[in-house]
Amino acid sequence: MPRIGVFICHCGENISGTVDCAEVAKVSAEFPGVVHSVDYKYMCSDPGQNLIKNAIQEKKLTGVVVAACSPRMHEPTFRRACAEGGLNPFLCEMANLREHCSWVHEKLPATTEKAIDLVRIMVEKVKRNRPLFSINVPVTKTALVLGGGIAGIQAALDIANAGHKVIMVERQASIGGHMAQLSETFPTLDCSQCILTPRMVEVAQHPNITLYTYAELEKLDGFIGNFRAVIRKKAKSIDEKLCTGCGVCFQKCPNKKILSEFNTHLGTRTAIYVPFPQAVPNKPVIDREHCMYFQKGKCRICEKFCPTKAIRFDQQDELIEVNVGAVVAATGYEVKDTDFFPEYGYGKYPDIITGLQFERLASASGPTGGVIKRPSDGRIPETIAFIACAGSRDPAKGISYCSKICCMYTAKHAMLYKHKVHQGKAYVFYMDIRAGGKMYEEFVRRTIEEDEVHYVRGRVSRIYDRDGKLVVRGVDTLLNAKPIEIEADMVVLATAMVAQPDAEELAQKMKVSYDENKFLSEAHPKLRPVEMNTAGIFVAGACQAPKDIPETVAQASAAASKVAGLFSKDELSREPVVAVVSRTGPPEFSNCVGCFLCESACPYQAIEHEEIKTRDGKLIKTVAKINQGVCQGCGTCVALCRTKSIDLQGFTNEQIFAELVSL
Amino acid sequence: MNESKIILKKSLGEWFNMMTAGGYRVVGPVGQDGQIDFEPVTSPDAVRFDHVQTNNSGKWVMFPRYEAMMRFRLSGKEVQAGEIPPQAPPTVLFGAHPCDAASLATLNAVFTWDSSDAYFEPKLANTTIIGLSCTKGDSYCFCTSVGGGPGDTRGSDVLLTPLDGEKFLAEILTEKGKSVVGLAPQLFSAADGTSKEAALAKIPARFNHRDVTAKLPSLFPKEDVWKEQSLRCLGCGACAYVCPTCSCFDIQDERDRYTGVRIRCWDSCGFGLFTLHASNHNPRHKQSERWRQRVMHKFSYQPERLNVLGCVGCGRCSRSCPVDMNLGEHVAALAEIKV
Amino acid sequence: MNELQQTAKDLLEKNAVAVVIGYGMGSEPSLRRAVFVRKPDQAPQLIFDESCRQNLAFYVLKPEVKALGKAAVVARTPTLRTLLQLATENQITDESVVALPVGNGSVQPLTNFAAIEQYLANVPRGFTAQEQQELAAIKSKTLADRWAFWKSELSRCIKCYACRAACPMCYCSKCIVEVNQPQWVPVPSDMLGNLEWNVIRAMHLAGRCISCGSCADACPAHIRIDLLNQLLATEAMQQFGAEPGLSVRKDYALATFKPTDKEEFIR
Amino acid sequence: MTAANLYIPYQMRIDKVTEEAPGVKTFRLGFVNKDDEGRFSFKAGQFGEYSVYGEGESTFCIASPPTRKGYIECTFRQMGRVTTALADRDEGDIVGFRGPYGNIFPIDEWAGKNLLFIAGGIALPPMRCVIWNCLDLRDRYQDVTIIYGARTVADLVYKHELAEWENRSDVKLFTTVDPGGQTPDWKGKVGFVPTILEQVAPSSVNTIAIVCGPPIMIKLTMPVLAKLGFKPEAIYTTLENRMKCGVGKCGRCNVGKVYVCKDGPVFTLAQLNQLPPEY
Amino acid sequence: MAEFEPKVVAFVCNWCTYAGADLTGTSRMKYATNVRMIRLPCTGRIDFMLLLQAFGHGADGIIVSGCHPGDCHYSAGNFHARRRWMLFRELLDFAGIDLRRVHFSWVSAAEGAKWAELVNDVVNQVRALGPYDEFPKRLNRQSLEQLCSVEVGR
Repeated sequence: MPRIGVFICHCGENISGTVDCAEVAKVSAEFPGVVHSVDYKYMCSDPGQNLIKNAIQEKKLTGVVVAACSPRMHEPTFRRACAEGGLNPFLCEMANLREHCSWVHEKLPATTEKAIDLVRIMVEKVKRNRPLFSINVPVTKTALVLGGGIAGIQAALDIANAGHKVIMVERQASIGGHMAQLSETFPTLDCSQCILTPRMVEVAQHPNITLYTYAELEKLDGFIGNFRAVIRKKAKSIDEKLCTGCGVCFQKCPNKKILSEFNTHLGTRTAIYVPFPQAVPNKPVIDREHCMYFQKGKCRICEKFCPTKAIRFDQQDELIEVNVGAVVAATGYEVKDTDFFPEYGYGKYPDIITGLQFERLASASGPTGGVIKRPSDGRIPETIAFIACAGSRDPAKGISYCSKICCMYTAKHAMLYKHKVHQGKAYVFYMDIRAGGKMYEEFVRRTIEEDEVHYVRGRVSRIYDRDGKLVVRGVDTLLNAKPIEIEADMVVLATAMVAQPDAEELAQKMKVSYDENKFLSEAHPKLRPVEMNTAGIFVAGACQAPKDIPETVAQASAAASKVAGLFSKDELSREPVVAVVSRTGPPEFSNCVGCFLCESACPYQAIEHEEIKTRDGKLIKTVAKINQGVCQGCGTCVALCRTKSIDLQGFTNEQIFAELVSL
Repeated sequence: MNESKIILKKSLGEWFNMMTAGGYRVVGPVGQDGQIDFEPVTSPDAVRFDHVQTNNSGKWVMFPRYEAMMRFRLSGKEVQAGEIPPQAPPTVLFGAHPCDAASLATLNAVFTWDSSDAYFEPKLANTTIIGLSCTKGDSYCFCTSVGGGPGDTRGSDVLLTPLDGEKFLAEILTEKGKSVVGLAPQLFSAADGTSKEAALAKIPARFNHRDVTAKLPSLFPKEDVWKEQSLRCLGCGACAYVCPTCSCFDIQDERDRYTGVRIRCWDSCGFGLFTLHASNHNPRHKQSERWRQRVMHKFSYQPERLNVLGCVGCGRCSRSCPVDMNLGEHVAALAEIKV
Repeated sequence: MNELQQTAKDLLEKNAVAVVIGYGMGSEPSLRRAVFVRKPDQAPQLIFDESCRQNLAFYVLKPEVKALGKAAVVARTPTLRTLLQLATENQITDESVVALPVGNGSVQPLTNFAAIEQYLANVPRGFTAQEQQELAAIKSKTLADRWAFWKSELSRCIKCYACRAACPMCYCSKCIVEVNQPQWVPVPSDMLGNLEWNVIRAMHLAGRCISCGSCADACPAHIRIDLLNQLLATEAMQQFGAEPGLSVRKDYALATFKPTDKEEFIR
Repeated sequence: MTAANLYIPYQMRIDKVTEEAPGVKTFRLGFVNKDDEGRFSFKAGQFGEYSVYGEGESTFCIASPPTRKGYIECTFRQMGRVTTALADRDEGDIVGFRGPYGNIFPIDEWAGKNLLFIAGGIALPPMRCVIWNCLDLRDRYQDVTIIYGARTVADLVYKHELAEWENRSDVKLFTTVDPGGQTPDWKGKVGFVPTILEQVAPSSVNTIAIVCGPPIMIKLTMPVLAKLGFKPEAIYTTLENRMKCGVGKCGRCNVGKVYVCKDGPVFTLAQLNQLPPEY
Repeated sequence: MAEFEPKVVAFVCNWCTYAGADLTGTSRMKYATNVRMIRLPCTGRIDFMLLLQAFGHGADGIIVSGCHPGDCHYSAGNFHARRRWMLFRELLDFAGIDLRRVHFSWVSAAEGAKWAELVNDVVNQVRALGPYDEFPKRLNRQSLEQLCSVEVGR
């Protein structure tokens, strides 16, 4: 029989005021298995804890029940006391006589009876406790940062500056992301590239950062501290070591009419190209889909002119395997294109553009050198209508959320236009103006009041062409819902910010969850905003939800500090309240039948497949195995397991069952 | 003994009443078509005569599905424990067909082998069997192959044979039988000499059980035979649980907080875990081995060790089998194998 | 030879499979039993008609049958669905079994899961009007009558586990009733043991049961346990859109959720 | 236990608990009711049903010799529900015992012969009973040789008694552990039991061999014994089939027509050779 | 004769309802003494079999409570639990088990008052229903002597 000690705390008068503690101790002493039962004024005091420690040794206790306050209050205290007394701390349980009994009931016999029951329940539980030991997991102190936009750059630099290795993977030929495309940034109107490019260079030159551009995550396995990532380095068709970035190749490339992605299709590039002049790394790649040699088998002009003979037409994609301890997902966003809107002509009017395209038009390094020109005829528009909430906050379009940045950048666009085209007329159609943020509201007011941009509160129902003008029809809801019609030369849609088209695929690769809009889900919306539900994977920037640059940077730094925190120890120590799969001898080896229905129920993807093989390697069966580094101990799998092959340490079936039997 | 009398069908109700008044619990075949079972008879009218066979056998009267044998209470380090005395109310098992009556010999042989079973014996001693000869059978019946017959008297204390729709020939076979008849002697009249044979069902013999018993030891190693027969066997316990002679059991403790009982309940050799060792080794790992055990046990081991056949040919196992494992057919097939 | 027999014969002749699991004549004219045809000339043993009810997918997992080699299984719609559900539960691998679909026209061997999925897409499913009526009849009883009904039904349960044995989805090597640390389900076939066993079994099959009815067919006490499964299958379908066994996608209704799941019963 | 009801166990108090190896314990049990003790007797080789009230019964041999009166001992490994509950019992706790059941080692017939005991792992307990029985009647027998092996040093049970036998001049003890199972200070042999048996090569002349161990050990030991000249009639072993009743009724333990609980658990190899391979 | 006092078993998650009940205590709100809590990490851990066991071991009523949707400490345990309960309730109802004896609730760590109210409501409701004698029990724990009247199965 186990040897259980019961320690009843009076908590001053807090418990003993309504519960007859002496009686509880007396009755508890009679429970089978209880060899020691005392009550004391303050169990959490030093003398109280000494009572426990001494009894553990004198009575050779195999389990301790402290009947006192809530375990959420003092469980660590008493578990530590037990450990100091020489008992495994997980052989200590608490019965909550204060919050759940003495404080909520009157001084009645039934209250003492309940206290006795609570003690008995815990005595029966603790009889079935088994010693547990904290779980240690080694940590590989290298972080993988997915995405080289401002979020990834900030996170990478912070982690690298904290002294840890970083591997950054960027899908495009250059890092920089969307921020590199922006003209000026609100609310300060400082030049986006001016503040970004030094950071890009810092990334490239940082001794702790390994940069893979034109690369994507192929596969991610493992768990916190011990991920194994496979990175696909797409063939750039050049030898990066030899290439000096001189630029002769793209000057000579005959295919010059390819629409530039960086310039949002408003400008052109060559087949061998760098996305933009300040690209990092500033070395070209060959776009094989447009390269004449790859398409037609003839050309090789770049190869001929390359002074360092760096062109490699036969280059293959390369798979690189790396071990990392943490992952920061900073894969960014996309914006909806103009063809998403039937009421605005499904993108058939070239002068209806997106906000991002406007950024390129307004950018000094853009296709028009910063002059606002109509894409159709290059004329400077005299009237521009800006339409906020193009797609956002529109459940009918499947996007019910607010894209958050549009109010601000639309104000910025209108202001920039007015600064460049003083006599021009700017109209902004909006639903609400959301300008929460430092100096944001002031910025919008300046746009309206100083730059005389016309703000019209109402939806635009239709845009159509009338003699070369774009007729914008809507309703001004502030003027008694008066219909309004504007003839504009250009319309800028603040199209919704959406998840990357392959966000779902990426989330599945990383085994993290994502929401209905395909944005990655943080572990907790309030308290764990940069962690993901898979331990060791963090999130930064707009891949989690629409956000502006300051927020993105803040989140990136937060993620980086989480990573640095994780990397501050060589080993991760965890409470052993985790699930375990029971094993038996041959021929079954485990009662687990390998149905893996638990797999999809696990919120942490902690369930792995374990193959049981004969000595000569023949597969006998595949059973579930819990990755104890990942498991958080919720027990959802335990409830789901039909054969009860999975159990949760600390809350085992035997323990809970015993509690019920003792009711 | 062996005195024959006549009782009219319409008098049976009165007889039941006298038995109840005499302190007997009367158990007989009651229920709806397709669901006729031996249960305490609450009204004589409810008793069925027209069925071939009940779903379950009446063995529960002597060997219940579950039965508590010991009770105990834990307090501190002490255990208060005591026997739960066997409950053996005087019972009349009415309407048992000759196969069922014959099964008592098998059960008795198991439960009294060397040591006596405190729970079975008093129940058997306190049970009076009023058998009922079979006037019809079905293709599953094979009593005549295992030494029985539709009018076999073995095991019955009184055997009733319906002579026509109205009257029964009552063969009074034992002292116990005499006592229950003695409860209402006025209901019985002298036999008129009509033979019961004409009324009995014709059950063709399918095999000779002595030959089977003699042959089985040499069939044991023929794995293929057993494997082939049992390929479709699901490994459930239906056959064993409806069988009137199957007596394998399990002993288990059921407990509440500090009290508990030790229970004996039915078990079946068809279950995969029946013989599983704690070490996970299982002497009868395959279903074919368990099927062989079932057949060997009934037709070889019990005859050899206990001098009784473990099968009475009632056919219940085959009627209840979800996958049509037909014992009569398979044993007949075994009998055909040349060794 | 009919099409089924011919198909089976061809498969065996081509050594595409080692055994064809099908239905043959049983010991009574009205009875069918599983047969395991291993030689082409035995193919005429195979029959299929309305009396062939057993879900033969069970045998695909039975070790003794597995040992015979690759199997083709004569499959009614529920059997096909069972095969797919077994696939989602990692119990059988693709192309490890050939299904011979019967009851809906041509017997075209389905050699992989994709083919079964495709086949099932065009087969009517759902409960028959009669089945729905039976369920509704019990639902319309008062609470006390439902309790009385099940108490009477379950009192006949002798815990022979024929329901479990006949169910191809009950493939656990150690069933919950055999788990004894703790002893979840009381061993005796008393009221509590029977109630717990049947309720637990129904829950363990919820979202997985493909409603073949084999459990009720197998019950020697003729307990309508299939109604418990039918209820949960209907609910899982209505509440979660769960239709097990139509694809190999892992979409077990109780291992997933929607934030919008109904919860008016939760206070 | 009432004489009439064999299913009611004796109440036994745990007088002593010995940790033999990881998960293996020995209990010394004394009768709570002294009348029971007076009625009770057993012989080497017999077994019983040990129970924890509320958890059920489990079958083990009686591991102490009948020559030591006043108590019985059992040694068990914690495996399932009952043994786990047993392992949780402490000195002073009450458990149940019913028995003795089964046949016996015919030690009287062995008088004047050499005895060779061969055991592996947790199978020493059934043999310990007969070893002590014979040692307590030492002058009736000639040479006594014991070969005992376990997987690792930690897995050897009855370590203190092994030391005692080691020191006796009238017992030849060879302890061995599987390769890799030895500790740096291990002084015994290293190797599997059959190998050690071959090395020790005891004479089969006028010798009885008693073998207990896991199936694989038995399987490999028998040919060695045959090579050494042992006749099947001179080789004894015990079977440990699953049982519930212990008295030939519950239907589990039969090997063919032989019931281990009644006809066994002690068998000669000659007898085993007659049985189907269902154990 | 004293009024029947029901036994109500509450299965609660550690992070929300257990903490909420702690808050009830800290706020000194009173409620009925009839409830006994089983603390589990998450509602996802609450096996439906535990509910059956509670009835089998003498509970007259059951409360199951955890974090509100979206608040789960383990992000989704309560969502999984909700699905399970949804089906389990239907099954219980179908089997004739009175759902007024089984209550599901979300009680957050901030809802001390809700917890007190919930317990009182359930206790009153179950008290009105009376003891759940019709649910079969594991054993009759009243007295050792009564154990011998354990039913014998046919």
